[in-house]
Amino acid sequence: MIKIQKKNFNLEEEIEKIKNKHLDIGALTSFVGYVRDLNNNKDVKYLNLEVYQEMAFKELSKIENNATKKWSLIDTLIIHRYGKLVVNEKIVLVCCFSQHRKNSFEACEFIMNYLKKDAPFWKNEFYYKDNEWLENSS
Amino acid sequence: MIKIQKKNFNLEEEIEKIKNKHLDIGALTSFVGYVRDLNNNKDVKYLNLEVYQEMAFKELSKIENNATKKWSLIDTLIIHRYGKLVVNEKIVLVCCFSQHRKNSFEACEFIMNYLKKDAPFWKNEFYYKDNEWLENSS
Amino acid sequence: MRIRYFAWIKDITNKEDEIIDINHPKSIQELKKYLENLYPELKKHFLQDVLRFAVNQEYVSENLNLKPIDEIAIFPPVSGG
Amino acid sequence: MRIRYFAWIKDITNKEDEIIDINHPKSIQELKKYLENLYPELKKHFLQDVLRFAVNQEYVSENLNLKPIDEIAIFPPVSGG
Repeated sequence: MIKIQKKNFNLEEEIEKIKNKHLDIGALTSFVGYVRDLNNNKDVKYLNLEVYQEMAFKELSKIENNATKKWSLIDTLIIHRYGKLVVNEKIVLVCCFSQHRKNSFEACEFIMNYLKKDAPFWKNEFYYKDNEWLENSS
Repeated sequence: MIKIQKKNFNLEEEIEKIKNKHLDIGALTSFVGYVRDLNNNKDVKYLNLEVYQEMAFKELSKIENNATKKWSLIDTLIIHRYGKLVVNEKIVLVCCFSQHRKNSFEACEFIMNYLKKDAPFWKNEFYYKDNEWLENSS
Repeated sequence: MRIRYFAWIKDITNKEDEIIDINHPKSIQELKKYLENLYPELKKHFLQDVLRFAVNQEYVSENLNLKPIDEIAIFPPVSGG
Repeated sequence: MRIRYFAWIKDITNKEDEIIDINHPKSIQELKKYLENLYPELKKHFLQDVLRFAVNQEYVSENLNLKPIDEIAIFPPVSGG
């Protein structure tokens, strides 16, 4: 499942909603990305996160499908926020549910790597004096 | 932080309690292990999870310290439950908080591998007719 | 043909999107030339080859034939996650 | 010297722990002999070398000198996580 939304999310609620559908799940690896207080050696005030929404859905679906096939995942969840996000807020959640732990670890890292590389989101990071568009290193 | 407890836990609450202490965290990788409905080709009713509590604290602390040093983690959280756990319940949570994602992924998988290998917990798995003490494959 | 701009590309074009109705470009190469005329500042970024192009929400190589109904997006390297 | 048993070892010993006060074993090897006499069923598991020993909550190799104040634990392969 892919969600692209402005609002915050509750990890317990989002995860249990999916977990409860599948009693054969033994392992969940999840990743959460947060807004850090310091970046490029500057104090961060907030991010403005822009998204190309229609394309983000398509790209994340492709990545999710590839991971699901390659690691026989039972279910997945990707939530990516956009808009104004202040320090300490969650930006992204990726969950990979599987029978055993190895597959969920590998799949979760794979999804994060491709999300960082290809998903059309852009962070405009605001410091106290100026702002900067970030680029993920590949 | 290490918690060994009978009762369930809320992912959002446990994670945010630690996250809010460190504004330099950019990445969290977490692992949750659940009781599966099927194991050894038998329908599982529940687990009885036994622990050598004093030793589990010592072993998990060692593993946590090793991971923290090796991957410069900002904080960690390990929760392991014991007692009677039915299908779909959480058994274990491992959280690795760091600045960047690669370290948190590697550290979380490392902690889970050593926890499975060395932490003194034993699962007595109850099926409909009989029960069995499990052993983690190494 | 609808062209969409993202992130700091919008600061150069001063708009989020626009429609090219007549004499629409037939390829990404032609589109680049077209846009360089409209927005001279884009030229150096095209030359550095850092920008990415998507046609109908899919990344494309440059030799695709563009059609009037296509939605084309131009954006800098992404920074999600 | 306190000996603690876990998981299915308890089904063999019929107890969770016990105290050895007089003539306590001086090594894990001696302890094994001592317990084999008390619980003959343990012998085959000692021979298979599957059980693990901890002294004062730390895994040990067999050549450690045991002291009267030690807490020794005997248990099968773990299955946490």
